[in-house]
Amino acid sequence: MRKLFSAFLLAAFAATMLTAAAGEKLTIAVSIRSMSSEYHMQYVAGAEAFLKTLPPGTAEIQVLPCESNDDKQINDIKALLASRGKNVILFVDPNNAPNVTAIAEACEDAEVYWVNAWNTPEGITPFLYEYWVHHQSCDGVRQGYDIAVNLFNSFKTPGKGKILVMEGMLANTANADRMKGLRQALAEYPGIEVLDDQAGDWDTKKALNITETWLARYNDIDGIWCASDGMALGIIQALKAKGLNGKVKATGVDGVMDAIDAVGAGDLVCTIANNGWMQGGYGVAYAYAAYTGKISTKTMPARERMFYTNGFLVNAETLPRYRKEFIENVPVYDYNNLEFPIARAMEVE
Amino acid sequence: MSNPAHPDLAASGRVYAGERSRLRDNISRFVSLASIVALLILFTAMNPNFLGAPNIRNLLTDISPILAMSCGVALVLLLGSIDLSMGSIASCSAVMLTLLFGPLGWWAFAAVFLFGVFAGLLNGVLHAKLKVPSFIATLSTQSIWQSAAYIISGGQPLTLVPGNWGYVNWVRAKSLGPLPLGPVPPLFLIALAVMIVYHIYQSRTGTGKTMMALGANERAARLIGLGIDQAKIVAFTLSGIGAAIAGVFFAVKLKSGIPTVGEQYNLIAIASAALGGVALTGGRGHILMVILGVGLITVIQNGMNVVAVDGFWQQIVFGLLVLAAIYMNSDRRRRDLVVK
Amino acid sequence: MDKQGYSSPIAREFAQEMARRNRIERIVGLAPVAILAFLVIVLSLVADGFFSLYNMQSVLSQLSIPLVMSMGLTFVILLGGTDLSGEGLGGFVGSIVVLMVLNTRTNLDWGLWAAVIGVAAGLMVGTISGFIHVYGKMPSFIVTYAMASVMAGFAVLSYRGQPAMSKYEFFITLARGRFLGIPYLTWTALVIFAISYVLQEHTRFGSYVFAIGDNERVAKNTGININRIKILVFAWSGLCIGVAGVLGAIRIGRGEVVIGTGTVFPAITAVVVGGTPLTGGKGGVVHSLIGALIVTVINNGLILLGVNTYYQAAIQGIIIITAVALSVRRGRKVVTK
Amino acid sequence: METHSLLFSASKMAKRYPGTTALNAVELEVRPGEIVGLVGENGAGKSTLLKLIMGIEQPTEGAMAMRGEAYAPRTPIEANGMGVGMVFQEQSLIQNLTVGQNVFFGLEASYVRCGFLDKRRMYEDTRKILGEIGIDYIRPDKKVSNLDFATRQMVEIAKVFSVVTRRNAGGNLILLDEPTSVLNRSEVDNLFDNMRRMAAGGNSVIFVSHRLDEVLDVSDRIYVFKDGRNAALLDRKDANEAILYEKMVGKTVSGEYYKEDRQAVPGDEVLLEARNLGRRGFFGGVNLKLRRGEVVGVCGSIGSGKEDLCAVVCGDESYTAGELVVKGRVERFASPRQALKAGVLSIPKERREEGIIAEAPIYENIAMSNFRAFRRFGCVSARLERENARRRVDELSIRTPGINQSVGFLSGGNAQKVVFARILSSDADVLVLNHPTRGVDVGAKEEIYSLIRDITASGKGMILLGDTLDECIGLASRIIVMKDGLVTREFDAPAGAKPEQLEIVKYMV
Repeated sequence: MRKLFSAFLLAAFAATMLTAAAGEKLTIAVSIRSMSSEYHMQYVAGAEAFLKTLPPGTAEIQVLPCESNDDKQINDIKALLASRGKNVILFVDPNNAPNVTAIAEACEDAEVYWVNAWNTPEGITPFLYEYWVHHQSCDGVRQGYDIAVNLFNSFKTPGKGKILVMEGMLANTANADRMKGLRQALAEYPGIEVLDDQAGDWDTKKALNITETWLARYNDIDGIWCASDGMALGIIQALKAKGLNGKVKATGVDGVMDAIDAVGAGDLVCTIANNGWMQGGYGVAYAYAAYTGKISTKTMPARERMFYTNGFLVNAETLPRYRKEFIENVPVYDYNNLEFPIARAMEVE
Repeated sequence: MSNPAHPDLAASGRVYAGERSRLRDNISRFVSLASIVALLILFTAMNPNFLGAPNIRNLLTDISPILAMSCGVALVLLLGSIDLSMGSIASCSAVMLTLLFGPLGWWAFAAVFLFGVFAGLLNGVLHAKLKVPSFIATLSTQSIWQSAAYIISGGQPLTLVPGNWGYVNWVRAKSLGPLPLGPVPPLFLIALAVMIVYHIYQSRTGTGKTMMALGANERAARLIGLGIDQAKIVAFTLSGIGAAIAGVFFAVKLKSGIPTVGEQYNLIAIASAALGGVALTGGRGHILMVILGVGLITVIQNGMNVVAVDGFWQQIVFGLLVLAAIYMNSDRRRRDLVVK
Repeated sequence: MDKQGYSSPIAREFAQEMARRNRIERIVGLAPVAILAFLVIVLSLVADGFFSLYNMQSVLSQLSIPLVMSMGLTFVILLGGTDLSGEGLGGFVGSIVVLMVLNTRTNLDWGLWAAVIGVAAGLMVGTISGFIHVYGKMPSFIVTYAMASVMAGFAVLSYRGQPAMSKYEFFITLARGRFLGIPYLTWTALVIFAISYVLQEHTRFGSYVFAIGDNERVAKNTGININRIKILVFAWSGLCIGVAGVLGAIRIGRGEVVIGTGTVFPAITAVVVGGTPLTGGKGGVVHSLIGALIVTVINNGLILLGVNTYYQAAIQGIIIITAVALSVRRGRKVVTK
Repeated sequence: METHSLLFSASKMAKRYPGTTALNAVELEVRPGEIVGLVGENGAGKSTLLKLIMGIEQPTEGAMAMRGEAYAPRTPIEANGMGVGMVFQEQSLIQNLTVGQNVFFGLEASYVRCGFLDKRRMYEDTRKILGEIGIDYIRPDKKVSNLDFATRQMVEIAKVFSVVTRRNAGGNLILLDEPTSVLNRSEVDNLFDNMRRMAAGGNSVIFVSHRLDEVLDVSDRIYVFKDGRNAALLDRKDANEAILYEKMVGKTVSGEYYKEDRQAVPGDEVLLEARNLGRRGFFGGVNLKLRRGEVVGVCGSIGSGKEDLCAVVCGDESYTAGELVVKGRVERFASPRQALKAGVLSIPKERREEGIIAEAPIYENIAMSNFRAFRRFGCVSARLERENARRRVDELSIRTPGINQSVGFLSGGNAQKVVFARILSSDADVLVLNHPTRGVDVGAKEEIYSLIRDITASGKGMILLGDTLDECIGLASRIIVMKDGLVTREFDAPAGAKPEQLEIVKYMV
């Protein structure tokens, strides 16, 4: 009996860790890769900003970190849907594009409104599903292209030079899109020669190790194309160790605070602030609007169901404007104006 | 041990103190059952939907891939060895399945099964014949199959094109022909079948019994005339098959072939088998009990979402619950038991 | 009685047989050093820039974290156990250290005290793991696996999703500075190696660890307090993980949980490839130094050769399995688990 | 050297294990500065007595005294504290530590300054200790794993000597259990000089060896043990090998005990033949023929190679010379499994470590050597296993609460019967019995002997390593005597015309 008692005791201990108890209150769920990803936590901050605009007590936020485990993401979402009945809305940044189908089917069965950010496989669109409110994304391919072009033009002789390529996690959708953009840029700039291509797995210390080894092998590098801010910060550490920061140009994506400072310091040519706050805030706003019936997926215009949002390319020139608009005075979004985040419609090929 | 050092001392240490009937063995099994029941009661108290039909279906679906892997690794743990390559074998299988539906149709499942056999066989031969410690052998084959997954998929996460959905829609079937399944998903039935087949193989065939025997006392098993190398190779092969089946489950469930989908499941599968009463030092354990360990871990993971454990606290609560469950499961009665 | 005083030709053959087996044992013991030499020679011929001063220095600084982790792990593996807690504990220590020095998020500035507190935290968690493993009679594999998850959670909780950037001057110089051509980080790692060597060779603790690993019952019968030694071993492993976490934070200048991820299995591989078998009782910290060098050189070499990223993992796996297969005793009766 | 007070005395010492009596009312006295020899056949209780003196095991009855005070050690450390040290047959040195670390293992306190071990001073003291027994040519910083067997033995002796003389140089007791089995002549002489020097220093030595010539060479008085009892106490001057043999062997037990009348006449079909069989370093030049229904006894002392011969025949070891022919085919077994396929199966000596799977239930253990026989539709059917187990348990009268019981819980005798049941359930017809009645109670021994008769009657052949010489003679129809790896003599032992133990012992020792 002693064992059974201690089992129950232990379970009660687990209960103390819990916060919200279930109830009719609306749950705003945000399914992301991990709590330690600064960019993904911007979604959560955006959702909280939206929550403030609602009368207090109508909803609470629940974050579902999947620790880059695709199967866990779908399991967490299904567990949430099964336990909240109808009063839940969902913002998802899928760990990998192909999982969107399973998420869509789960939400369809549970009749729960949800929005998707960043990745979706070809042919899988909100138009196929009634409860999939919208798919928003920055244009990963164009971002890969933009940072590449920015990098090439920052060289002593713009458009000519030797670069190294630091990929993210192999076989990961975000990485695949940005690499596609880079390849487009390379096609347009024949003068650029790629010395080597390695994968840093979005991990700062791996990027640092790789860069250190690169610097031992190549000494006439003009720039390093890097697929994320996290890895870029590792690259900068390696460059600083050899006093090459600023001389060897580097790029990043995500607009993480430290990366913005690095652009200011001249160590980073450019990064793209994807403005997770706006993506998270408006994503949840759309889902909430559908949930309250303000909008209906049947009558929404196509451009509101699949659209690109603008990333803010932060480089030396645009930095002051970015600081003014986003850092000095944090933007206050009017979540009723659902048109605001739409940069341009996503053409469905 | 490397040196026998005066067996009299060693022998006196190994005297089995007092009467240890097999019932006492079973008590530890019921403990993991008790901890599951305790958690079920608690989570349902906090959110009644936890035991609702949809969430039962979720629980059973989530259990399936881990169960297939855990039954496989349980056989390897019975040997006293370990298998760290299951994650990559599963990822590789998921990628292969997604690609092979086009050319092979329903035969894609068979092809992936054969891949599982080959991958497991490779581990078994490396360990049994080359005498490489299983930790290193399977850690190395893990990176080999991880590379294979990248190469086959061309570095892209593969989507199961809608054209091939026909092969996977059975996953969402609510009934098996005339028989209504209710909350039991088809995946779970397959996983149960795998568990039962592995249990029967382990407990009722010569090679299976040899696995348990050599895990308890390899020297004696050898002298009794049991096929040591054969049992090891078969154990690793079955573990490879379990991993491949888990890979198929991932691909079919997520409708995708992601080359890193199985990465995190190595340690979860081993922890589940250990929670199911399988000793990591070999020779003790029961395949049918592995489902208790898997069930416990799945209930914890699923429950934390149902009762809305704060995102920051999920990993902490998971670790503490695993520690508590293992504590209740550990065999503290036998003073002479050396726990590494 | 023949000339050497053996009672029969058989006895003389037996002595020769034993001498032969000893020779083989010693040669097999040297396999890791040979493998390291082979790798260095091949790479210096094939990969240009391998032997350059800068690359040697970067190899040395990349060596620091796996070497420190493998020091703690060597003693754990000598006991026949495992310690996976580094995956979470390393990140935890790294995160809290950056939050305590001059950084972008908090207004604390405790300077070097932060590193001391971090390492002390590692030591404490290691002791707790040891305590649970010994008195809970629970396999060290599972205890440290669960502890890794708990500490990873606390790491992320410490900076609540906003990793801090360290602006502490001393850490920056530590990350880049060199003394006699060797990076400061590597000096720290070598200090930990030296301490471990002294612990292993020049203290009672060291010989007791070998004894317990070799045959736990013999050790128990000679009256040494086995539980205390085991807890000390896990405490030392926790301390080493703490130091690795601090070094990780210094190197990337940020405090986040990723400092610890993916550090444990390469460290275990280094220990085993170095020549300390997982069943314990043999090997030591010097072997692990060689093992850590092998693992670091392989990674460094693969990047220098510009090997396609998809193939790197496979090549690494094949090299490691060959290295271990070469240095394994085959014998009919040898039981390898 | 006659001094009235005794250094060590043990009276009415008894040690009973469940079912067997290893020692019964044993008396032993050792005067200071004396070397006492202890001889007796295998299983006569010599090692058990040493274990009681060393505190490894506690006596069932009896009392011991050391320097006049009561002495009842519970652990070897306590015994060391009281000045009693023992050199074990199997070495207890830690392979990976250096000689110095081993000699001072557990006793490093005096060399530790603020946590650090002063290795230099420790190694100097080690060199002195090694010097005391004349082996200071061994470097204290050398790893034990790099030393050869003989050197390790000498280091072990040096260690015990240093531990024992730690408190006071004289008045200690050192137990040596078969120390000379791996030493060559010069090393043995060196050992004897050290023993004499120890004795001269007021210490006493109990020297156990199966080599009677050595015991006679070094001992002042010699105790002879037989079946766990004092058989004789002889002064050195009135003892010689012949008397010792006679005392050791005592009256030959009546043939009826070994069921001699049921000794089968061997058939003419040769089941197994060894032609000049040998294994480098262990044994050589063995020729033997085993016919159906015949028991071939192999006698010899420890280290005579008889155990390695068994290991080769049953496939546990490979052979490097000669041929092993089983049922007419030359075989080279890679594993005991292949040997079993050819019909050869062994009963190992270490029952608990090598003969049974302790955690598995009885019915599984019995069926383990022949799963195929219990197969129904491809699976091993538990019902058939249990049926067979029930039959065997009754047949061999195994005392057990039930057939589901883990074998680990049975007494020595019953566990051995389970092993026999396993052998019978397999269809092997050449059985290699390695000390089948070792550590088994007298009642069970008799049952095993009649069991052996039944087995040979059913046409199976057996190679037997008798637990005692007497057993070998009683059961076997042919006897081969081995010494130091070579066959020294062969005897025919038909029922009724058994050779005398005396004749055989001459070739054994």
